[in-house]
Amino acid sequence: MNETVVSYLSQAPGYALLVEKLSEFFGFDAEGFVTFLIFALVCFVVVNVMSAIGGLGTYAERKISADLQMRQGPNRVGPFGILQFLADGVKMLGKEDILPAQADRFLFLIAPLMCMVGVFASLAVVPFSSGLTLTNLNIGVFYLIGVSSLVGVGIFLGGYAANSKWSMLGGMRGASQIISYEVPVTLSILAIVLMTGSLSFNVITDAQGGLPHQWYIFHNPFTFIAFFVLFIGALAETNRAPFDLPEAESELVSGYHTEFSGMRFAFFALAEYVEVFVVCGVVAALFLGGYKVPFDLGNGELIAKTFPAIHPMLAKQIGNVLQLKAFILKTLALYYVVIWIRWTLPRLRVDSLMVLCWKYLTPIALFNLVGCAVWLWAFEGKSMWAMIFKSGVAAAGGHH
Amino acid sequence: MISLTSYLIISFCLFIAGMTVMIARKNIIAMLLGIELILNAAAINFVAYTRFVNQNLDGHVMSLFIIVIAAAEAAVGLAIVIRFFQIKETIHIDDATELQS
Amino acid sequence: MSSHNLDVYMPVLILMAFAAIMVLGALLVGKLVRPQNPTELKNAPYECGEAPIGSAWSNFNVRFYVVALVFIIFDVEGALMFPVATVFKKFVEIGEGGAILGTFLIFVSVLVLGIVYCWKKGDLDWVKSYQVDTDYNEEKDK
Amino acid sequence: MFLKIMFILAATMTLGGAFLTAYTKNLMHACVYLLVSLFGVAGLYATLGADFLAATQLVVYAGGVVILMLFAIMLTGGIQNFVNKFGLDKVPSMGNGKTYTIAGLSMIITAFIIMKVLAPIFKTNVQGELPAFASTVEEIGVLLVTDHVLAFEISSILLLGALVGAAVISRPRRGK
Repeated sequence: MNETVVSYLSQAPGYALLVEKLSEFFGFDAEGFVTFLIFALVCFVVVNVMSAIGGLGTYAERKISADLQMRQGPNRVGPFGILQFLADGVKMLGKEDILPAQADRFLFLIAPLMCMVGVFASLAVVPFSSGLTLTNLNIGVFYLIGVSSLVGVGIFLGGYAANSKWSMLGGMRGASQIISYEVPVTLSILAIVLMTGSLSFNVITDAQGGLPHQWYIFHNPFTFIAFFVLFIGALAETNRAPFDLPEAESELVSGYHTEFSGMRFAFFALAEYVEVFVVCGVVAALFLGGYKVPFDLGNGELIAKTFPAIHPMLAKQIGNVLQLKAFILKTLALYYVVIWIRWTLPRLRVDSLMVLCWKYLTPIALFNLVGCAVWLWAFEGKSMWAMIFKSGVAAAGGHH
Repeated sequence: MISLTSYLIISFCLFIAGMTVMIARKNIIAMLLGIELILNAAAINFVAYTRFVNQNLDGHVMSLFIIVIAAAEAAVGLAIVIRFFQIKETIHIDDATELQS
Repeated sequence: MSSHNLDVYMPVLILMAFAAIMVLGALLVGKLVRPQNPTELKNAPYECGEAPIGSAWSNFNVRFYVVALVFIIFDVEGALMFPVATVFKKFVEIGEGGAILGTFLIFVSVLVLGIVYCWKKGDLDWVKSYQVDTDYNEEKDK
Repeated sequence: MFLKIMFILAATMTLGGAFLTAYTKNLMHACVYLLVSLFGVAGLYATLGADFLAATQLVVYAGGVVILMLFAIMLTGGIQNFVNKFGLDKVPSMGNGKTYTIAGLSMIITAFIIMKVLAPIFKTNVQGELPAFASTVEEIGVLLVTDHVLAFEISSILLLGALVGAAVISRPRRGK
């Protein structure tokens, strides 16, 4: 059911001690306050790590694109140019914040705020590992779709507020692209929810095994296609790669954030890079077995059995760290593919972009959905590998 | 203490705000905003009664259908407004006088 | 009233508060650090260097609206299908899957009708193909 | 404890957004305040234990209806005031003093009537022990498929009708 980071960390011995001390200190029961404290701390860590990852995303993008084009990426600031994004941040902070004439001052502030709120709120459900998921909402997936649609509104308002034809057009196209690609994304996520029977990320990830043949991507041919539909839709939803027309430098002069300068522009860019990480995390969690570690090292039993000296609590921690490593590994692999696609594929025209969504991805996603339902009904949810092997539970730990 | 009355008061205030928008505005799209507020006010009551009176979830299903119908209504309403603008170059409510005798 | 299991939403609020603090904080810090001399020229919206003409708020082609329309219908369909999808597996396990599959397929096929209609009437293609020829014909007839 | 904080936050967001929608002069701001108000209503659903409805509210309203409204505002001449054929300024499209007084009076009357109706309910609601919050998605799914399966199918036909109708109306016709 709903466990959160706090319920995971509260198993630690120190937690009960802390609650008693604080209770005497404040007089009333400090249980709620301690939960709030731990949540605030973990959220602070996650927000900073995500902003660093967003910053490093820009650095990785420039380094990888340089690597693809046989040239040197940024290597001046810090060792190998790692601190480049900090330099960019400080520069952004120092830039003058220009408000165009007759622009809408109120919406000028609301647009980047809405993008940031939309992206950071979706961090709450990303399944980093079985214990460290900030909150394992049992409507996790649907909440994520809802919150990430706020970014589309933020982009439209950004385009509208700046009162310039370019950003207006960019805002309209950006918003219509994001909302039209949300349809194939919703339908392919629906196929996975159909297979699992639950909306919470942790349950979906636990339903997949550690080894590739137990992941949902290879579960049956329909989920295999649904993976690619979701990945393409996710690319388009974060205005990345071949779908970055709304901020296309050549035609729309960087589209909806033409008039945003300084820190406001930095927030749009940061929101975009963090959203790419979140979306890659979601795709990894839904299709590539998220934080599942092969041979069930993740839940610490194997470790506790092989090294009896370790305290079982510690074995669970090691398991969790392994799970976190597996999740980060899979997400960064997808992140690399996203950046790699950006520097290889040309940009799509608006009408081919819309035709791809409505005439190809949506019918395929609908077909996948029906296919998954029929497959689930016909084979009672067994994956094709299980049927091929017919040897019952595979050696690598239970699945299904 | 948070009880049924507090939720009823909130949906009452939402309903009053929606009605004020409907009456005070002359722009058709602004009136559609009012309709959305009123529909939400009704949906809150269903969920509040499910929570405080009897626990069967028909209230949730009902407000789910209210959300579905509100979305469909907004889609068709705005299509009519756009067609009205294309014909009459204005969406001021006082110009919608075709049906008058 | 055990408020305990409402704590699941606490991180959502805290993260939103962090996002707001970051945006407002950076803008406030920036206000101290940044140069601030708005000149008339600098404030003009970007128009590739020329003086901007006309307001940006002229209305646009209606195809943006048709896309949003088809999106919201499918969005609502998704919202209705999520609960049925979560329950489908349980019904299959107790052997009742066939009836639910039937309901599901009827629901999806009715909506596929919608998108097929929009497809055939040319609402989905971005550039209105038939409109171009008719304007040309009208010019010719005049 | 946190339930109270979340309830107060959601209630202020809802009512603040609603009243600002009623009293702002700029149509775009009215749309943004409506979004804030619907966000608050999603928070209210969360405090009432309706987690699936809170997510549906976010997806359908915050993602769909508000963007539809914004597009419609763009397609119907933005937020300038309309003048009639003779150039005289009509009643400003966002309402002026007169319209708001009329709205105020009618609101007082409706408030009086509704209060009469709600009075007995306010007096008699006794507060039993409330159940803990539980996951509602599976429960709604079962209800949708067993008790309300007819409504479920008819709503797909309703959506089809809405889609076809709105597409026909908003399709740019050649004839005037």
